[in-house]
Amino acid sequence: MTPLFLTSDRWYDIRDLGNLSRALLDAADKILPGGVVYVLAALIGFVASFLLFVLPSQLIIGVYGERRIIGRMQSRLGPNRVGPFGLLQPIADAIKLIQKEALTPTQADRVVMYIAPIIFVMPAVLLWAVIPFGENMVIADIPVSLMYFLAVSALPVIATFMAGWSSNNKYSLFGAMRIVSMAISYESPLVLALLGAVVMSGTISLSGMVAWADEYTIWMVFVQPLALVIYFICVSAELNRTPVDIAEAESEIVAGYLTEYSGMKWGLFYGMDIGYALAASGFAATVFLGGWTFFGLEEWVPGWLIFIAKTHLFYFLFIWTRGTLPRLRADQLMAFAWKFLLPLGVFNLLIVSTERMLWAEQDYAKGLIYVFALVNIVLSVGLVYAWARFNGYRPERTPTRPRLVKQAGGYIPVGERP
Amino acid sequence: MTGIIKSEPFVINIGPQHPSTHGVFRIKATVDGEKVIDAEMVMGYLHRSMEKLAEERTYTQNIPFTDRTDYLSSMSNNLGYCLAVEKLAGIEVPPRGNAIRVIMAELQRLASHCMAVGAFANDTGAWQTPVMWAFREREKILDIFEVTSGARLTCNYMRIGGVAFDLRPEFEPMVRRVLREFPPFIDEMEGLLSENEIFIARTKGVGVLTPEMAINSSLSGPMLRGSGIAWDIRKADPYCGYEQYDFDIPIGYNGDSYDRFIVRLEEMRQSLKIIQQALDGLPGGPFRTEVPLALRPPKGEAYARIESPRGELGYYLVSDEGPSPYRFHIRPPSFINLSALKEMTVGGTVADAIVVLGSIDIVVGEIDR
Amino acid sequence: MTPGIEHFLTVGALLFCLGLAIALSKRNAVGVLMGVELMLNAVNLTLITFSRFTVSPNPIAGHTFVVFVLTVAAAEAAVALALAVAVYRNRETIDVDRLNLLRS
Amino acid sequence: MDGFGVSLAFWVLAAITLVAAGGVMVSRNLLHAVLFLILTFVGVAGFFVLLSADFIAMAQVIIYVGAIAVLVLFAVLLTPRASRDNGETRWALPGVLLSVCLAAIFLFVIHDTAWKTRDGVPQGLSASDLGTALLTTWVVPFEIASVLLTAALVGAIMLTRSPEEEAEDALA
Repeated sequence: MTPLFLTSDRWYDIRDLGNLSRALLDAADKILPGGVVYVLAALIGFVASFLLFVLPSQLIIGVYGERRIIGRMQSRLGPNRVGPFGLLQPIADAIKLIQKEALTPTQADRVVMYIAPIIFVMPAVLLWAVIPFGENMVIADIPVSLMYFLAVSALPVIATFMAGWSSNNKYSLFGAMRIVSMAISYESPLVLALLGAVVMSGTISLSGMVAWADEYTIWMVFVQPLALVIYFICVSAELNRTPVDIAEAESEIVAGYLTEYSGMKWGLFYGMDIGYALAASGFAATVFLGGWTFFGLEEWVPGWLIFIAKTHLFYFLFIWTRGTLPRLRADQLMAFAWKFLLPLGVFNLLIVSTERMLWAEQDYAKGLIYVFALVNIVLSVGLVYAWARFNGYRPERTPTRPRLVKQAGGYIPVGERP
Repeated sequence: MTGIIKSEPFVINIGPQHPSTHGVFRIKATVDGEKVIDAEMVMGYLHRSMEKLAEERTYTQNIPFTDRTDYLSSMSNNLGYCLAVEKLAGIEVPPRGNAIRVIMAELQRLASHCMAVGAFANDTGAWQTPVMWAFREREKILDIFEVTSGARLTCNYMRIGGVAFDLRPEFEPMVRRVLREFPPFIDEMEGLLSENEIFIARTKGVGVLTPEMAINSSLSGPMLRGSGIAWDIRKADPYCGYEQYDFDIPIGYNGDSYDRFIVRLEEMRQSLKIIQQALDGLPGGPFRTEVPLALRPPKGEAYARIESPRGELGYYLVSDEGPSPYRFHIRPPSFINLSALKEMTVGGTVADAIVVLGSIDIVVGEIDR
Repeated sequence: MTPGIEHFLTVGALLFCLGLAIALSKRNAVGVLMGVELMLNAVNLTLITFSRFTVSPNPIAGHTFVVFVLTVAAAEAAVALALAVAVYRNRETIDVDRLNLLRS
Repeated sequence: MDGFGVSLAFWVLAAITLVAAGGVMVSRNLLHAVLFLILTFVGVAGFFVLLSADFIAMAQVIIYVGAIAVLVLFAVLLTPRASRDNGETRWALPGVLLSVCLAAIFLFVIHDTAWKTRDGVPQGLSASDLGTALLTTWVVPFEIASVLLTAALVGAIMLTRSPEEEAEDALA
């Protein structure tokens, strides 16, 4: 029975912690009957992935990093009280949230309200199973990992709906309705954008995409810039981060579906939000930024270090938009998804499939991909601008400065407008 | 065939405890889906019956009241009240007093507009960033107020006949610093928001106020100027020597929340021009004419109005030769500007109602008095 | 012992019959639709089981058929729910018992 | 695909799916029924993974859990005053009896016939094979399915348009 873990001889293969878990499992296998060691391996895998990916990712990077960077954007310091440079702030938050009482409103649907955070947390850990960190450091290298990502990212929508519906509060109902309708309308452009990347690289498995990026030494983002833009907008809609956070729009519906949540239940939602954002940026780094390869640099620098750097580069985009952009209205969002993103995705798919046909005739010459990259970048910019103009986007019509009476020659009577 | 039953509307309470109602103020909105069908405003949570209390106190003791009505622009309130008493008692204010009053009123307009612009961006969703920038600049002005009058928010600096204390030596460099650092801030705010597609999408065409509706509901201030009517009391009925200063009045194009936003930004630039001119030509001499503490103005009434950051702030005083006013009435601009809220919110969504409320820039202390 | 073809088929059959029971017995139109969805799922499961276990030149046929069942199920669900909403708007009820306009 | 793990997974998934399906039948609150339905869909997706049809499993989760379940949730929300107590019609008893008999027949047939099964996992069950099959041998039904989807899309929109929207379009 070959052990479950594929360990490479590279010194930095962190996944196996120096073959510790393998030795442990081999020993356990001799003692325990039958295949119980499978269960043990699964248990260790789950706990390891939770500790390795989810816990540090949103605690240290998410809660602390995000609040600090946004603080700096708003010309204030951000957390620096707890621990050295405020690094223990996430832990302080967690402890504060744990000892806070988790209320349940009287008329609320008690069971569903209790289950909702659990179902919200579970996919956050599952998402990390398919993302390749290094050479062969991927927990579950299934051939359909891209679709697996889409499938698992449909679960938190159900969880947020359950939270919103069960807390029996008008604002929560608003939040629940909004998130459900928005997630649906942003699912189709997301699939179209990823389809563009799949058609170009020919595989729907993430490690296949990384291999493609390594083989043709070009990142998918240069070949498919439009796909990345659409992906970013759709994912920030799925995770409802600003500028698309209408589900828990603080200024409009108090805290949306999270209004009635308090204590660690709210903490789970808040923490896992950041976990999803990291998982989504990890996914984007793998598909669009070439995963753990960096044009050959991965021989010296460990692969997973490159991957984590790219993930946080992409995650910074989420923080940046959260810090600066205002929020769109719900109906504007729907119109934007159906009338702007979807047709753009279809055009993009059209372009990519013709390119793939041409590329296939030249039996996948390496040089041709760079030509396609240039063509695509120019084409994408042109496509977006043309499509925006077609949809009536006239920026010069909205003057950003008011008229001044003296310059406009004295008193301007009522009703006379430019 | 029974009638088509739409999803039945339900009433949702925006306020009194809500993150974006700028104070204790409540809108009972009847909502069908996301659309607002009917909005009913409930006020009075902050009513302190100032007008009745003022009748028991002497004229000078009433000055701190005026700080607390519109707590975001206390200097303008003091100015309005002192002008009314001076008109009632026929007191002359020395030129230095007038110049200091103009500088203080314009500084207060800058600080109040910072708050208005930041809070409005906050309502559209730009979470905290514009507010924090605006507050960073507003701090510099509050420091100036603290140096001159001893308090940051409720300054109680103006007296009948002039101002309480003369300007301290540190005043000049601090105001120069504000004059130097505010224009880049306004340009930065304009860059972040005015040209931002999402901000324009959220505020353009939201809460449109036609000029006729603005005039009929007697609005004033940025609300009126946003709809394209050039009416500013500093130009129409100049007080404290405003006619000497060269400044301009910005007016909007089609009276929506976006226009009110850019009008406020432009007003901040004009205020800087006024402060610059007033500071350069600051006359010497006394800063206050001596007025007896128990002032007994002759029988009669007086109404004085000024251009406060929110609109036309008026004080109506009736005297029966007693030490305290027989009748003390404040014409609050926010209260009257709010009357247009219903027409502007009905028809839009809940999110629009919040944006419109932000664009009106109300202060609840002034509404409930 | 490893699950053979009978195990998967029994689960499929049980699921189908449960779906049928739900479809027949529920009063709310949405409940009936849920029953139908369950039956379609059971059919999918059985198709995949046959595609996996039986000896056939191209076993992928089972998968293609399941893809078509998925699309039909999605289309049918959309239309059925639109119907339910439209009926609700006219009758203010979607109780299957009380929708008896055609009765004499 | 043999060994202890697979049979353990099979029995766990069978339990989850059938209990959840029972939950749809039994639960009093309609929304709980919908949540049980979602659990059933996930259980069936788990079966597909067991039967090495991983593309179909992912498609099932995306389409059923991602779209159809949410569609059902919307339908429940858009009918506020309809009865949400997941009650039974008068025909409940005969319906259940009929399905029990049907189940008996199915089970008898399953366990009576000697199925001629292959031993190993068949090759050619990957997503790319499905893709090639769909676009070569099965291309006609594939196109018909897309036409059907568009028809359903238009039909659903037409059914739920409110009179005001129709009035607006009449003016436009």
